[in-house]
Amino acid sequence: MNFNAPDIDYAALSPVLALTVGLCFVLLSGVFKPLRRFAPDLTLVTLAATASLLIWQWGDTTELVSGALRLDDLAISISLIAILTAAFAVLFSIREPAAEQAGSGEYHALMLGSVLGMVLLAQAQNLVTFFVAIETLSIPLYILCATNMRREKSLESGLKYLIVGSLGSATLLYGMAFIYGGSGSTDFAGIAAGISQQGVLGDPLILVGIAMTAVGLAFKTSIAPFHQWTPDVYEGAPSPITSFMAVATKAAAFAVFIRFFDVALAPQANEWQPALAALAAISIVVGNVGALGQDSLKRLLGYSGIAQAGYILAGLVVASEAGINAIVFYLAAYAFMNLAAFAVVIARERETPYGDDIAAVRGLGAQRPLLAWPLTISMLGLAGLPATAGFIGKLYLIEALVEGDYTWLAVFIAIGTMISLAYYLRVVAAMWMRPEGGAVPAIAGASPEADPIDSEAGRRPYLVIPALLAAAAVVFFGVIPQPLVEFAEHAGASLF
Amino acid sequence: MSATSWAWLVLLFPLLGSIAIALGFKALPAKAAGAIGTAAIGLAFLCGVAALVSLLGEHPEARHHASSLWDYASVAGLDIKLGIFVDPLSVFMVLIVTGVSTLIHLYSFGYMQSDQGYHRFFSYLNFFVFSMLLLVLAGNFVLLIVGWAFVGFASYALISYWYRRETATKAGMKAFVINVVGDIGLVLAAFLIFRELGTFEYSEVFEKAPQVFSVNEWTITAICLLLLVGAFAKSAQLPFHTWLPDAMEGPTPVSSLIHAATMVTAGVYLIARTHVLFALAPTAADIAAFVGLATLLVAATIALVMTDLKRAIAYSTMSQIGYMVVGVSIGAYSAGMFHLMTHAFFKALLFMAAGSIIAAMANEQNIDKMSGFGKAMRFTSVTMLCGGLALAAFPGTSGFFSKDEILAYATARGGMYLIFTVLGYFGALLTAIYTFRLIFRVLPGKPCPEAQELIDSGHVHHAHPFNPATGEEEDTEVGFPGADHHIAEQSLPMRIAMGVLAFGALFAGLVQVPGVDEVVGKFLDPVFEGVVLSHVHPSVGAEWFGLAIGAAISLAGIGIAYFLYVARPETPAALQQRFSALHTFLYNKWYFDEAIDFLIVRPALAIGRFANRVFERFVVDGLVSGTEDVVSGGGRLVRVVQSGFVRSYALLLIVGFAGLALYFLLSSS
Amino acid sequence: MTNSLLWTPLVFGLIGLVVPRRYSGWWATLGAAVTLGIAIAMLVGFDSSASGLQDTVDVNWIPGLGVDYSLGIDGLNVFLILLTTVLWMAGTAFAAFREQDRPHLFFLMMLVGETATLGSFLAQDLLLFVLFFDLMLVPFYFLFGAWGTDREGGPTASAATLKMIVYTLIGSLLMLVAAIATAIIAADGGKITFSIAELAQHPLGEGSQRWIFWFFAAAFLVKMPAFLLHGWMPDAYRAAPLPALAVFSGVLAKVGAYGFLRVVLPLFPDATVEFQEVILVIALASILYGSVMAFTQTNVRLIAGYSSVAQLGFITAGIFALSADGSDGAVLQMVNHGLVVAPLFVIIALLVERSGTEDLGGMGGMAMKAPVLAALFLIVTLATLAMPGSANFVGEFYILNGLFDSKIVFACVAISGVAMSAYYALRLYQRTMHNRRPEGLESREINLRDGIVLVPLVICILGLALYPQLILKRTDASVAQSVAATEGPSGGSPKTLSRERPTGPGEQPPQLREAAFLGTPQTALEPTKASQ
Amino acid sequence: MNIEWYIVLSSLLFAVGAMGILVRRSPVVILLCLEIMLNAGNLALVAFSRMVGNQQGQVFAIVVMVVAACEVVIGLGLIVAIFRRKLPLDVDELRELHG
Repeated sequence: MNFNAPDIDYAALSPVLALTVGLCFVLLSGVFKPLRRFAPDLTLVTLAATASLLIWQWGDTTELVSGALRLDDLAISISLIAILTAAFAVLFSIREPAAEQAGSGEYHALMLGSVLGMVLLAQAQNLVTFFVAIETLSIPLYILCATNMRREKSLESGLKYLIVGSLGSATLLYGMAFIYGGSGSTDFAGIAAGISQQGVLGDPLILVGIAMTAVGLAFKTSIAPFHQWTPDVYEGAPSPITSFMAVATKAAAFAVFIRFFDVALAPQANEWQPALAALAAISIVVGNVGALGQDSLKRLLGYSGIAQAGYILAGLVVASEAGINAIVFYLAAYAFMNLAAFAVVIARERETPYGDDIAAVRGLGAQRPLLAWPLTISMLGLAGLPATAGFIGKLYLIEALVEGDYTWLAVFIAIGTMISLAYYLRVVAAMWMRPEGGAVPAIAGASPEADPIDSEAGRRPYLVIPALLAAAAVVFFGVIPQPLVEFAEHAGASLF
Repeated sequence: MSATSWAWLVLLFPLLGSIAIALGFKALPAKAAGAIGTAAIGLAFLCGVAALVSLLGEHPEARHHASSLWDYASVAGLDIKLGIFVDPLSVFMVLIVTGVSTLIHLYSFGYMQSDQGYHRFFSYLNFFVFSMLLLVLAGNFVLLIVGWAFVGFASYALISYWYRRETATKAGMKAFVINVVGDIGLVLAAFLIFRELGTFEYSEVFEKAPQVFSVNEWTITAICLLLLVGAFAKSAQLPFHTWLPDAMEGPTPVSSLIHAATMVTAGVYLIARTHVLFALAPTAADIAAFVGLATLLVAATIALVMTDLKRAIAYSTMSQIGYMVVGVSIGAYSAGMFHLMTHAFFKALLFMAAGSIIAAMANEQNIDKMSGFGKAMRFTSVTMLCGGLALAAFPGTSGFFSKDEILAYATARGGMYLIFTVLGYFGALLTAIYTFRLIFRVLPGKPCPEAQELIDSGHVHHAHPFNPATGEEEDTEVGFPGADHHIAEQSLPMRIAMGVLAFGALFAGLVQVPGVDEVVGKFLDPVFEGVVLSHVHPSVGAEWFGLAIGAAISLAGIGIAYFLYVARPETPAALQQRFSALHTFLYNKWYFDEAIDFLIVRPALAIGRFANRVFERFVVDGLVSGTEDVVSGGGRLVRVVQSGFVRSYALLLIVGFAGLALYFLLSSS
Repeated sequence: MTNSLLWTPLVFGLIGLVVPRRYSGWWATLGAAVTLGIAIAMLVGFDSSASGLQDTVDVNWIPGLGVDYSLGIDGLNVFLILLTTVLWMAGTAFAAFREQDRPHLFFLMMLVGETATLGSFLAQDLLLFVLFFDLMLVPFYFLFGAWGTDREGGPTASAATLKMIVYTLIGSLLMLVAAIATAIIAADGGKITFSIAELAQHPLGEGSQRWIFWFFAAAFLVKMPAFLLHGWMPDAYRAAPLPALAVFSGVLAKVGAYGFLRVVLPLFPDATVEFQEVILVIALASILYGSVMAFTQTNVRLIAGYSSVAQLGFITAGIFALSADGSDGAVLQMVNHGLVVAPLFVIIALLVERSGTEDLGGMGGMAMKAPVLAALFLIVTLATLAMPGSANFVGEFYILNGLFDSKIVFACVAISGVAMSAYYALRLYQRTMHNRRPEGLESREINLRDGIVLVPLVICILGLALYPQLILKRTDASVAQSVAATEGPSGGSPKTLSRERPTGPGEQPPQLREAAFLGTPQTALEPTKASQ
Repeated sequence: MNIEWYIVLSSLLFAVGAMGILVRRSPVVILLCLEIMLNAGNLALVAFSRMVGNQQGQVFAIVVMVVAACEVVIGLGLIVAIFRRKLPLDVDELRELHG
């Protein structure tokens, strides 16, 4: 008998491997005291390595692990976004009390673990990998949310996230089971094949399955009405983690969302489109109106994240290549805009007694222009004003929508944007049109358990420079979007 | 040089004068400003004469020229050039305007001496003359409108010249707005003309109109009526006349120039200028005539009871313009223009005299307080008498010939038009009465304190400056006539001006003696050739008959006035008692102001208030705040649902899933 | 050339950030001056006979989305561009003469605003137009919000400004959707382009034109603002800092009207004709309502504000007369109104400085010590009320004449606005300059610096008054072209058509046109004959 | 005996788990309920894998068990942390984050 081992494409696996190895090193660095302070650096190195490996793989499409994973430009682009975010988050975590309590090694190791989940999820082609990846992504986050154990909110957010999250994954799993039952296969191609015989509507099993899968994904991407964990967790979690979650999780989840619906279920598009369109519309409305009265910036960003997710989902609804491009573009833009915002929020959180309350940015324009500008730009960008990547992103989405005969959804986006101005510009106004300070609010995490104030945080390069970089990127891609457009087009093209 | 180039110069000088004075208001000494102003107009007059000469040099038929400087605004088919039109009619007007203006500038030179706004005054005055000439010389309707509006503005500026007086500014505003209404009439007329004829140029319009329109067809009638709106607003004919009496707030020279001699006659000129159109719309012409007649009578009746010297004269102006309007509307074009000329002389003169007296009264204008100026101010009273005689159409004076010629023409047309003759003569009677009412009240009798002071010390009375309309104290900054006053007796320029006009008032009539010379008629008639009515001519005999009646009536009127105000001074009071209702009615000027206030002003303001207080607040803002409330309400709802109970989150998640699943299952079956 | 015109202000603004704050104002003024110079140079080089675009720039900007960076100048925008540069020059100088807090930011925003505005005038790519149209708001959000004045008993500056932004963006975001829809439907499956010229080649179907028309109309009408959509105006105007407000109401309002001529008429002719009367009604409402409000207001800013509502009503009416002369008048009137309203706000600033209040009640008798100021103000006032002899009159005359031909009733109603304008404009002048001086108001003569700002503007007004043909001649060809699109469907009576010259007359020599309309009287005969 | 019964059973389990999460307030019990739900999924997977006749389902089930284990561990860890901070072990008391 001759045994022929499966030939493994190490090149294509290399990013995942790199991440795993790096993860182990970081974890170990936590064990040996002298190495501990190098954990962040190690993490960054790992991320850099992974990123470069991914970029090395840019352009060619490979099926891995007998079709369980698929490394293509979509996966790569999404993974890059996730890694970028993670890198920023690492910088934000410097001097982060949460990181110090959790023990620097574990903290960063967990973050890398989550990144690993994302990278896998972006490549998932099979229900099993899909599920495993999504859990690998979530479980570290559950912990990370709770790492700032001195703050009650942190723990609460962790537990909430865990409970609701697990409920979500349970639903997801159950849905997967049904789909498997209905189609007789766990990998997307097989599912597509299985379904295409009787069509989605034919088999109630598959219907329920799809519904449940949609719920699970909608939950991860915080689409209303599965969004409720978002504001609470965003507010409770340590800010660097929030910034990481806000962008990376969405990106990864949308990747598999795309693979599952826009590729596997594309033939049945017009059967699930209306449902997702409705979800998109709902979360656009809920997110935008929810953010209106918020005083906590992180909460505000949380709700705005819900709305943004709605926009992105709209791009997914049309199930066209243009739509996918738009999504990737928008995710990238969204990453930059959010990171810029969070950098500033974190800086102010550490240097003022107001925590993440909007009062923390009052009079920022006069006092700390280097922080005020990034936040301003990111707000304008999120609001979709011209000369920012946000505008181009919306433009891209709307174009895709109109092409896909979902003009009404485009109008929804327009209206949503209008509402959103009310709260984005409120932040801008606070920075430029208000005197500094104000009474220290009770809610703004300024309870005795509050973290020590670092009055220099507003000048720390590891916060200011990322903020400036991200803001610069927002403007740059708003004025010269072509590179990012091509980046997105690659991602879309790699699927068909 | 051709007539047109002279005409351009006529326009140029006043404009330059105005600009020069305005820019040099700091540099120039007061006297210089006055001198420049007067000189500019004088030059304009000379150029006018030159134009006349060069025009007379041509064959009567060829005496009309158009000339244009540049395209003002001509695209998309509209052809608006900066062009003028010179023919006997316009030159005739030019001469009157510039001639009278020169004299009035001269008068103001003395009269306004102690006013601090001297430069402003002369700059405005020159600008007015420029605008008036522009109006007269305009070669197309658009430019006419421009001139029309400019004179309106100049009149506004000069009425509210003493702008610290609320009364003055109000009066100015009133005059301006009513004039704008007139402008709108003209503009609409222009649109209609353009719509039908595709041009604004006089020459083309008058040439095409007869081919395009048939007599009395609605469009041409509409055009003429719209033109009339403009004409009436400017010439203070019913019901647009209310601004004229208030315009007396302006300095007296202004009243005499703008609101007697020139601007207010623009309406007459307009009708004469567009006689071609009116000939095509007899109905409109008749309407015009009747309005003129009505104004004539109404104004005369009011003038009978006015106690304010200037206002009384103002009403007489209205009524005289009534005559002119009647004239040009029924076809007595040259007669109407002739009356325009003579009226310019004697009415300007009357105002000057009145001004001189008012000055002596230290701005008091109430005739009840005046008397005995005959002794105090010889020159003034003599000239005033000349003016009065002319106005009352005393045989041989200018007014005598001009007025009666109009009426004679009416008689000649006969039929319905006899009404004009009859009522016209009745008006003449009233005219004579009120004219001499003024004269007898002011000149003879025991001198009033002011007059006495003048006689004794030869020194003009100085009251503490106050506003004659309201009696409130002037704040003694600029914007009131100045601390000391100037009367003709003490100022040569004023005497010259008044003297010349007095001569004109008495003897200007002699150029148009029926059957003898008829200079004006001969000069103007070619313009009006070609329209039907210009061929109606009263026989010389008829004219003399008319003159005879006129003479009788005017003498009768003067007699009555003498009887009432000199022989039996108490009778007027008795009459007042008798017909107190009638008196109050007349004294309140037939309640025109009140009516307009009630019909237009109040409603407009009410609407404004409604818009402000109700509509803006509730509808417009409501629109905004309403949406705001909906949105923020949604926000509150979302935050309520975001209760913080993890189990409710779970519930919502499951509900959401149920909904989704339900959708799929339902859409499947 | 076009590029430098567009970007000069921005560049100056950015460099200005490093200029010492004492000089930042002057630096900004210099920038505005340079821009003005370029604009004048372009006008000189402008070929008035051509109806097509000149000095065009066309670069693929986002090929992925079919968006081009294409600019160009034609009769429609050349004078609006000049107006923009002139007013910005004045506004910046006026601000530079005064102490501003955070001057760097202030002038940066001013200049960014200029670039954005110029962009929206220059853009020949539908999407680029929308982009600049929205971008305009950002700098003014900062200017109004951060340098505005909070009103006790009223909203704060930032609140008022927020209202304005949200309000105006409602329109422009819908417009974004509409623009994209236009391109995609026009392309149907083919290569997507947003080039206005190309889109005009294949107009959309009736159905899609309808809703797209309204999305665009919404944007433009709010911007103007038109009646019922002006809710944002009062608060914003009361909050805004006057130099910024001068340019804002002088120029930005015109972008809306310009949009109709540039985009709506050529691209959606059928819908335009279909909804002509609806828009006309709105325009009339704006005229009447604006005037009525203007003569009952006592806040000087709002008098000016509502008067511009009325003025833009006229402009809209002129455009939607859908006749060449109407639109010619509209373009002329846009420039005129810009030229009067900006100095008006400058003067208001001066009045407020002198009287310390914005309420007419607290003003009066200022002419006394300030004859020069009074004279300038008087000229501006007369221009505002469209005194015959002013270019404004010519503008309104053309507008109303065009309207009179197509929709006589509307014209007659609209013209009543003229009378009202006379009243409110003169009222403003009298109540501030004339009558007695209230206690505590000390009247000063205008000083040299303000004179430097004000006098040139007044000279522009006078110059145009003498020779409006300057503008009309250059705009006519292009205007006619964009109106031409609607003439087909509108099918006006043979009379009006025979007078307005045949469509696409760019290449037609004037005498031909003359010939075209000299035939009018004959054609004019039939209907009139019929009428009796 | 055919597949329906398995599906019914598993869905019953799922429902029970869900209900448990909704009605119980102790975090520990809620974790248990989550386990039940996951196992409902497992049951379904195994059943289906038998139905469709390939092993993928069973592999999946095994993986899920691992994942489930992780989740419980985390959960318990968190509960301990909360307990250490003397916070009430009642999910309804944990609502500082809301609105």
